[in-house]
Amino acid sequence: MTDKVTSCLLIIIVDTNPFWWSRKRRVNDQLSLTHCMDSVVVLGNSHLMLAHRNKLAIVAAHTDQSVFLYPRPPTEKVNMTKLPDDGQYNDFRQVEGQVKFQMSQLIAKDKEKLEDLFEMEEQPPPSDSLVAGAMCMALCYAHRMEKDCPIGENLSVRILVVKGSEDCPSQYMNFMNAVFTAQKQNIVIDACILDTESGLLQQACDITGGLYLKIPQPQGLLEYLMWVFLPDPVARSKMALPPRAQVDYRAACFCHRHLVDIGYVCSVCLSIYCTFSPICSTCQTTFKILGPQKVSKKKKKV
Amino acid sequence: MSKSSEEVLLIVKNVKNKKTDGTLYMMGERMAWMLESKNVFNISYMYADIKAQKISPDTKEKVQLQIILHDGSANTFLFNNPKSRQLQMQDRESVKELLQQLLPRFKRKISSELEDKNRILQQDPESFQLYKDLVVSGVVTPEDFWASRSHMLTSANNKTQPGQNVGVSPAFLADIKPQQDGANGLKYNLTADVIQSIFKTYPMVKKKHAEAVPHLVSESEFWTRFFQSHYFHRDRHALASKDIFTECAKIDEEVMKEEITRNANDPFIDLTHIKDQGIDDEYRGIVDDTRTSNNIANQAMIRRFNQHSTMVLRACNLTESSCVAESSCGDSVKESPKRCENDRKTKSNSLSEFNGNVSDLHINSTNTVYHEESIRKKKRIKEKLEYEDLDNREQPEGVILRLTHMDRYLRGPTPATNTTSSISNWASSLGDISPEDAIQTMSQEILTWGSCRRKILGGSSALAVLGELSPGGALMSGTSLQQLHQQVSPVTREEIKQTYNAMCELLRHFWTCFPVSSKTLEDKVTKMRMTLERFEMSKLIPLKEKVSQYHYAMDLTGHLEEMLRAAYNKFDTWQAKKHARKT
Amino acid sequence: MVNVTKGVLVECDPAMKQFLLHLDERNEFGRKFVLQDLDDTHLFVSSDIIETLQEKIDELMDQMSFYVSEK
Amino acid sequence: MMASHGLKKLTCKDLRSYLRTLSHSDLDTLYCHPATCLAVFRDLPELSRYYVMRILFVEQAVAQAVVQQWSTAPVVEQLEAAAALVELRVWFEQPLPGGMPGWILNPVFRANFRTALLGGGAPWIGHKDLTPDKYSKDIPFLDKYALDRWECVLHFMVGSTEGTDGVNKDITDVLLHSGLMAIDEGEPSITAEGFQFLLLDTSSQVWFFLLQYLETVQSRNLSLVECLTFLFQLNFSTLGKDYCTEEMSENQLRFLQHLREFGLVYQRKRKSHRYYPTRLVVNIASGLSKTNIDTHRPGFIVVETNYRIYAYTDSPLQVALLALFSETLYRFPNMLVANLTRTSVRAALARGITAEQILHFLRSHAHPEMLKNNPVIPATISDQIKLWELERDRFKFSDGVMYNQFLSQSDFELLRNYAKDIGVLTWEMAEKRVIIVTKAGHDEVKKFWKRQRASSS
Repeated sequence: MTDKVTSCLLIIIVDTNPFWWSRKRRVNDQLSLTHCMDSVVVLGNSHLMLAHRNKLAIVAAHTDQSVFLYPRPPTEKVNMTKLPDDGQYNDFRQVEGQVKFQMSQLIAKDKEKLEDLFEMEEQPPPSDSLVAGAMCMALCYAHRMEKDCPIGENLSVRILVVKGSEDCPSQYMNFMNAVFTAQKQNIVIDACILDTESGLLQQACDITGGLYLKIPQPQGLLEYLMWVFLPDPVARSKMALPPRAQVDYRAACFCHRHLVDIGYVCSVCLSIYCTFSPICSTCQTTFKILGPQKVSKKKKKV
Repeated sequence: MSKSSEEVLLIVKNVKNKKTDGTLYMMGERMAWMLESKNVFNISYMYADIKAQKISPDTKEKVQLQIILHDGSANTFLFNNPKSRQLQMQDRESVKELLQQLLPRFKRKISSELEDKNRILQQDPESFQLYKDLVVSGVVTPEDFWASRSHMLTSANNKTQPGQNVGVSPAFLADIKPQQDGANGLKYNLTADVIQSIFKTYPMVKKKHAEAVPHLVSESEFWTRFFQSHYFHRDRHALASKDIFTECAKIDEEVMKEEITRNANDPFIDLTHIKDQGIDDEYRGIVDDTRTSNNIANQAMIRRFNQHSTMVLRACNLTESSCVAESSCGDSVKESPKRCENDRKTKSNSLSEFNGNVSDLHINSTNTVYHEESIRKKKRIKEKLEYEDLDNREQPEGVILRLTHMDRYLRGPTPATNTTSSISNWASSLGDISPEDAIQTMSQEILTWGSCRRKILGGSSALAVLGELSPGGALMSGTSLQQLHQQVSPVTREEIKQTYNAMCELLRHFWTCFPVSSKTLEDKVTKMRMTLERFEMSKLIPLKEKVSQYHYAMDLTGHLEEMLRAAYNKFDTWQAKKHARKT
Repeated sequence: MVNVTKGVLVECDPAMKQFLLHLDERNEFGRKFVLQDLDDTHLFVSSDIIETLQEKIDELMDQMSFYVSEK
Repeated sequence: MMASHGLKKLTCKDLRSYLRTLSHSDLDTLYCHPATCLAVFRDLPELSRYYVMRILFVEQAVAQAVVQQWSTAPVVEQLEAAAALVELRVWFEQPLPGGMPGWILNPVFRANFRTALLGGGAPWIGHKDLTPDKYSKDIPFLDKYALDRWECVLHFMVGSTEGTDGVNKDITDVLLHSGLMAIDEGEPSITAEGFQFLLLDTSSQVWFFLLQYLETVQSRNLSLVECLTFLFQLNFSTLGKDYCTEEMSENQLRFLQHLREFGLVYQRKRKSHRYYPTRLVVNIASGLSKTNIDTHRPGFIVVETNYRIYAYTDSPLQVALLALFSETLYRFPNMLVANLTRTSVRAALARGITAEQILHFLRSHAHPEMLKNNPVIPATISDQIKLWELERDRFKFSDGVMYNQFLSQSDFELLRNYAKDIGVLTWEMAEKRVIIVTKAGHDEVKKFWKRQRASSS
């Protein structure tokens, strides 16, 4: 008999990139940010509903920052959008209220920043979502919660990334570091993809043993979430769930960004090249070994 | 008698086999045994079939001879001459000697290679299946088949040799029990085992044996001398110089000294101060052992025992190669006195008789020897005193990686996406919306938020998703409640496995031809291509048709076909290139 | 003909059964109480002895046990 | 029912087995409130919960065959999950248009469950915004209040005079009804079950007590459904928050007063319009899990492998509880040292307390330092206590009548088969031709035998 009780922490990372969402709205997609947020909150509440020990955190991956939508730091005064008491369980209403308040704050801040920028006539901020940053924040939060866990209790953590915008290659290093950290901490990363397939998240899910799902019908988002991502990893063994996708682990060369099966790797900085070059263009290392001789020989023949 | 024409070399009566009396016949090509009352051979062995013979030891009451055949079976004959034991022994001796002469003549030179191949096929059902599939059906020539399995042959050979050296019994010399030969002499019985042991333990004897036998002395003369030598007599050191073992004795002495230097150089042990007494002796008041042994004979004997033990121990550590090195140590012995010198400083007493011919030359070298020793000593002390893991070693600072293309590096091996070729391309990610428009839309949306909470998920779309995610739905393709191995019958599975095996083997032959650097390879690759096509026709396509009858969810032969396609493509491109070069 | 006897069926481990037989043999309770030895783990005994039997067994267990804790 | 069952093991139902005893109409009425739906949902087996979540938004029946394919768990588990949902009327069978059997979620349950999750219904009773309380109470105060009240009940049970002032007839009634206490010489005194009850952890005690109380509500002219609804709502209330008594029915107000007695809610005055739920009632419905640790009160017991118990407590109640199964060695003002001995544990076992209950008590009150160990209680101790329990039942006695010395095998088989058929056979041995039948069955068998004799001769 084990004397330990297990509680489950679910951290949901939502891509709140306003540019991506507004473009979605422009093309009159059925999916809107508010609908997505609602679905995510309902999933979070469902997770809380499964057992009273379960815990929840929601992180927004924005363009220039990542923010905890719920819970807020205990030192902060609880700010929340007042919602009418309509029979919803009080705890759930609190989650929803806080998330809504923080979201409106986030967008309002964006608006201010944009105005400032125009006054100063500067470059606009980058338009990609900081998913890697949000993942790092989630990992830190998970670590703290694990430390705070009372004696005799176990905490199992998983992260769900709900993402719409495209992968941002510049976050590659941070992203992969976060993924391997998660793998080491036994944290499962799941991904729910709204639009374009994400190679990075595919790898992340594969490495940590999570589920990767690109949803075909955005308006049914909540049902997908409930169906696939509500069961925790232990319960998943009992459920029939979509199969693991085959992940393409092939690397792209640094020079042309083409996927290669076999390439040349710099022994100093591990950059990948599709053709041999005597000097690594990333770290300027020169290689004394000459490349394949055949080319020159052929030329002589010709 | 069917084979009465055969020449009967020897007939021994009163030979029991399986508790019945009979007569043993030794003939030109075989030995046979006939039951007492009958006139047909009950047992008949061709000499060629006999692997070895064994005789029971003399100490045993029954006088027996065992015949071991090549197939591993054996039969035992009991010599049962009723008159006397002496006669039984004689009977046995005669049969034994005759067999000894005959057997080598008939020793069939069985091709060991063929035997090995046979064994591999028997032991490895997979290979056997391949062999049946490929070689017997003529797809691959046996040579090709075995060529790719050469590693198996060699490893199989290695396997047959015992992995462990069998050691030598320390009492092997004492176990050679001499017998009175009636006259004024002793008779020693030397078996092949004992000789082997002697050679193993005393490589010098082996060397001498190789040198002297048979052109200088006969085999028996050699061993007679051996038993007269110091090896067998405690106080016989260096008899006459003419004896072949005199030199051995000298060399042995040197080896012994070398051994001492090698082993007794631990600076933490002072052998000179170690006394031959138990700990509790001191309590009984005996503090000093005043018994000094003056008997040189005793000392010599102890030394001989020690040396014998050393040699025995060393014999079991020796591998084949070091055995060779050991036997040639006679050459290296010349320099060994130098090292002995060093030893002499600490415990020269027992070796004092040795320094007669040590020249003063070596005194010069003692300094360096001392130096060496002190270094060794220091090292040893350091080893004892210092613990590596307690060392406070500073990590050397790593080399800083200097990057010129930082962004490229941080981006990692991610492929280029269609829309954003460079990082955070503002315009492309945004489409046709200006930033202020975008923010405006969003804040508008946030403002009107919260009104439609109950309509978050319609029943119809929920149902549609349910359809997609239930087994059989669009998103669940490839999963089924049953695992594949549960669906496919074992027979089919086995068949697919065999086809895979055979095909991989063929493909391996095909791919080993590349790069095609010679004419033979060129021929082979063309041949292999044809073989592959033949295989596809004769095996793969029938299998595919068969599997398709079961309607499995997965294409079980798809991968096989893919592999074939890849090989064909390679061949085609190679051929195209070849043609291009010619023209 | 059939013989009918009233009593109590005792089920226990073989060691305890042997102990009961021993008690019976030694006339510890002043009389025989085992009516029938059934098999390795079953006995049929007279019903009025049960109380005394239980006491006896408790006594035995007390004798067999030792203090596990120190005072 | 009470004193006569001296060795009965105290059985405590969990929420599901309790709800199972209710009628369908009661259940449907209960599901009218979101809080009940939540409580019921949390108590469902894991698989059932996922089933419910999957079809929550699907308005029509789903084929049973499809549902069966959702899970890869063993079939037994799937059947259990489906059965649990049927028992509690969360879903029921409805044929699909094609005639295939299907499951459909109970519409009442679906509507109110969705309300709990998403809102969009009527507000919960008493969840009205209140003006700030002048006498606002913080959580530590509420905890202390609740524990004091509850310990009063426990003290009353063990008959200690300490703080028994507030125990009124309602509580005595419940205790007597449940068999935890029995009238002895005109005064209620504790029974063996009572001792077992005392060894439970607090939340299990409260849950057990409430179940017993609910059995008596109808006799108090209260509506069971109303009380349960209110109880479940309390279950999901927030600790430290005040709630309003307006909108509550007469019955519920009376129920509230009872809860106040037990310390489950705090109400400053009887007529006060606000009440605070205490930790005893918050989350009570999930209070019966096996691995519960009293979270609001740190454990105080250290058990060492040398059978010694160190208890850092000054509560006479806890001391009395420990004394149930251990021998006290020393008493200090804030601490007690005791020994677990064979005699002391056997004494407890003789009272009907099981080894598991003793271990549960030690485990649930273990000192935080102890909790770091795995297992919490040293294996030697837990094993020994279990061995002491086992040693008590080395015998199994069963009254019976032995038939032996059958003349023929057929006679033996005839009688044996008859005894077996009427279910009175306790033991048989074909080789020796012996059968033993129960005392009750003896007459039947004898009659049968006589008939047989008569007919055959």
